[in-house]
Amino acid sequence: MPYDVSTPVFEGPFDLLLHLITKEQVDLYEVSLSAIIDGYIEHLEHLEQVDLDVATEFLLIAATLIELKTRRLLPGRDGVDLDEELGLWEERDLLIARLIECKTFKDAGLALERLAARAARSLPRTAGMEERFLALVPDVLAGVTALHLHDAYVRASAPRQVPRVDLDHVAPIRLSVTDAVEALVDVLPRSGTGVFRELTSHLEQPLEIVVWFLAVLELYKDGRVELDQAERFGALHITWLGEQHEPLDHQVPWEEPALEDRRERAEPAAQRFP
Amino acid sequence: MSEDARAIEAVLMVAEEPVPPGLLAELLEVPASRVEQLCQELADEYETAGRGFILARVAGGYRYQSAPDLAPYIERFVLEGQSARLSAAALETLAIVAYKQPVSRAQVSGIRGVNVEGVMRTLSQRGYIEEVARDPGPGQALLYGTTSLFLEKLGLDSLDDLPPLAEFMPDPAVVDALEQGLRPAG
Amino acid sequence: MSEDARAIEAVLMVAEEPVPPGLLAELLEVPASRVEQLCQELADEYETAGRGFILARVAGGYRYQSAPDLAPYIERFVLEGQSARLSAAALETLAIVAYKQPVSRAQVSGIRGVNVEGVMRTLSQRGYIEEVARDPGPGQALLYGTTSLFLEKLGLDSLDDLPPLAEFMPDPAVVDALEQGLRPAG
Repeated sequence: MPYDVSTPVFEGPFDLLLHLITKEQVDLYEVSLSAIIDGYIEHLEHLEQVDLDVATEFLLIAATLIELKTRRLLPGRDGVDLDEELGLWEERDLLIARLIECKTFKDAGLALERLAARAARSLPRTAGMEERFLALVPDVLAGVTALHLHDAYVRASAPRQVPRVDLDHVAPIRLSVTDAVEALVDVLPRSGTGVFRELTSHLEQPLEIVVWFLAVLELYKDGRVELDQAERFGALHITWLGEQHEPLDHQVPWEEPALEDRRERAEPAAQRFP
Repeated sequence: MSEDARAIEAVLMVAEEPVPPGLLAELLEVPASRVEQLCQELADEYETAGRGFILARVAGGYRYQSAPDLAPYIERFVLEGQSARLSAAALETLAIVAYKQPVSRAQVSGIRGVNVEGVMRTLSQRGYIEEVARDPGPGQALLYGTTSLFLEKLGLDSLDDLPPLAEFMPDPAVVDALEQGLRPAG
Repeated sequence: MSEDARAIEAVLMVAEEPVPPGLLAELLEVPASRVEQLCQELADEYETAGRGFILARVAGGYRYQSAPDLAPYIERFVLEGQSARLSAAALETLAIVAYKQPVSRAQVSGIRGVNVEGVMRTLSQRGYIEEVARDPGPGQALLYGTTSLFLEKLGLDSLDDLPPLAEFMPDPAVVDALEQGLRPAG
């Protein structure tokens, strides 16, 4: 029987087993173990990264299940000695205990989420004191040394674990306003005029389009383009007011140096920060 | 209003964190029990009058909060919105730390059946859990517990206010299903 | 109490800055004149009841403040209070400004991974950081640096005396692998 992995992501083997046993309400002895494993492997193939711990744990559980099942299917049960039989039950009990524990904390986690959601409906006051009391605050830097500061910087700038689940839908900003200004300054002098929607038709993320829009405003502010929009939500026409350039030899005399360069220059001790 | 009650209102208004009743008692030079009583009276008064704010007891102290039913206005005002939601994996891990603390990473990992290093680091960076001790046994593993920010985020006064873990034990039908599913020979 | 008055109380309670009546009017979808009237009524109500807080009109907006006559309690709270040390968040922010100056708030925020507006304001109010320039690029963001008070407090002669940052920082994955490898079995 084909096993359909329809649930989004099984984070751990216990999750998977729990799901199989409780949600599907199946007797594992009625199910083809190979189908389960095929399903799991198929699921693994869809993952970008395989967590070896998860995979090996699944292997362990699958092996335990296979052993349990083969013992039941094989004839000659009379020969099984009592110790072995007891050991088997022990294994099973351990597995069940772990599954119960896993299920318990899964539900407890959901309860915490509900508590947090309820608490979030009521925000605390954090405004702090009025300015006139600030002078009274004891010296909060007392005891703080330059070394503390150094450690704090290292802590703060350490690369962070990228949250895997909750931020997936947030697109990273790949484009800066400076980049977009450059791109526009490259295109507009050649065409002389353009329509915003067409200029941004290659962009997919709304955020990128916003960045391009900011770039257009930036050019408008500098008097390099004229903007014209006949009606609300209508086409936004951009007219280049500067010189018309040939495609290949364009030069942007007013172009700002990249942020990095500027910072280097403004910073007398830049060599400290390789 | 009594001077004591007024002073409590004033201090809580400028505080940035929940103020423990003990500290209020010190400032006012009255017994802590008197502070508790006054705070209770103030909280009742605000509630009876239907004020837009409440006096809440959170993480071992008192603080002003907006009334929960006015959340829609607050959401419109606070554009940045709430902090990113925790993933199911993070919630489960947080629950284990909350109920089992102090607990080592290996123990949490054992319960969840997966490596929890990344999730634990995320929870720690967000200030929900922290290292609280070192296992005195061999290996001296770091032990983790929840922070007062955790209590604040959950609106709890203390860990005793967590719902009892027994509430989440799977019901007998689920346990039966597990046992049935894993029945060995025969 | 009217829903509008309650909403004003709630928003002002969570606001970090004085809230302009225009903004309140937008949130409540009522005319600004109505907001002014409600705020005046609330302020009068608090005063008549002799509350420990007042609703003040400051810097073009409304905000809650402690009642002026209770200042002695606030002073004691400030002196004996919990805010005697810089929070970890504030220290990290200060460190970033110190090492990366001149740096914009957005850049600091990017490094810390959280909104740093409140922390930067506190640091600035305490005189440890200040605006030193404006980013010449698009957006013209304000750039921050540390003050001479900062140097004084840390007992430094100049910024060159800050401990240099390590030239090579091992990749966290490498550190993790080392930790894993050295962790005692079991």
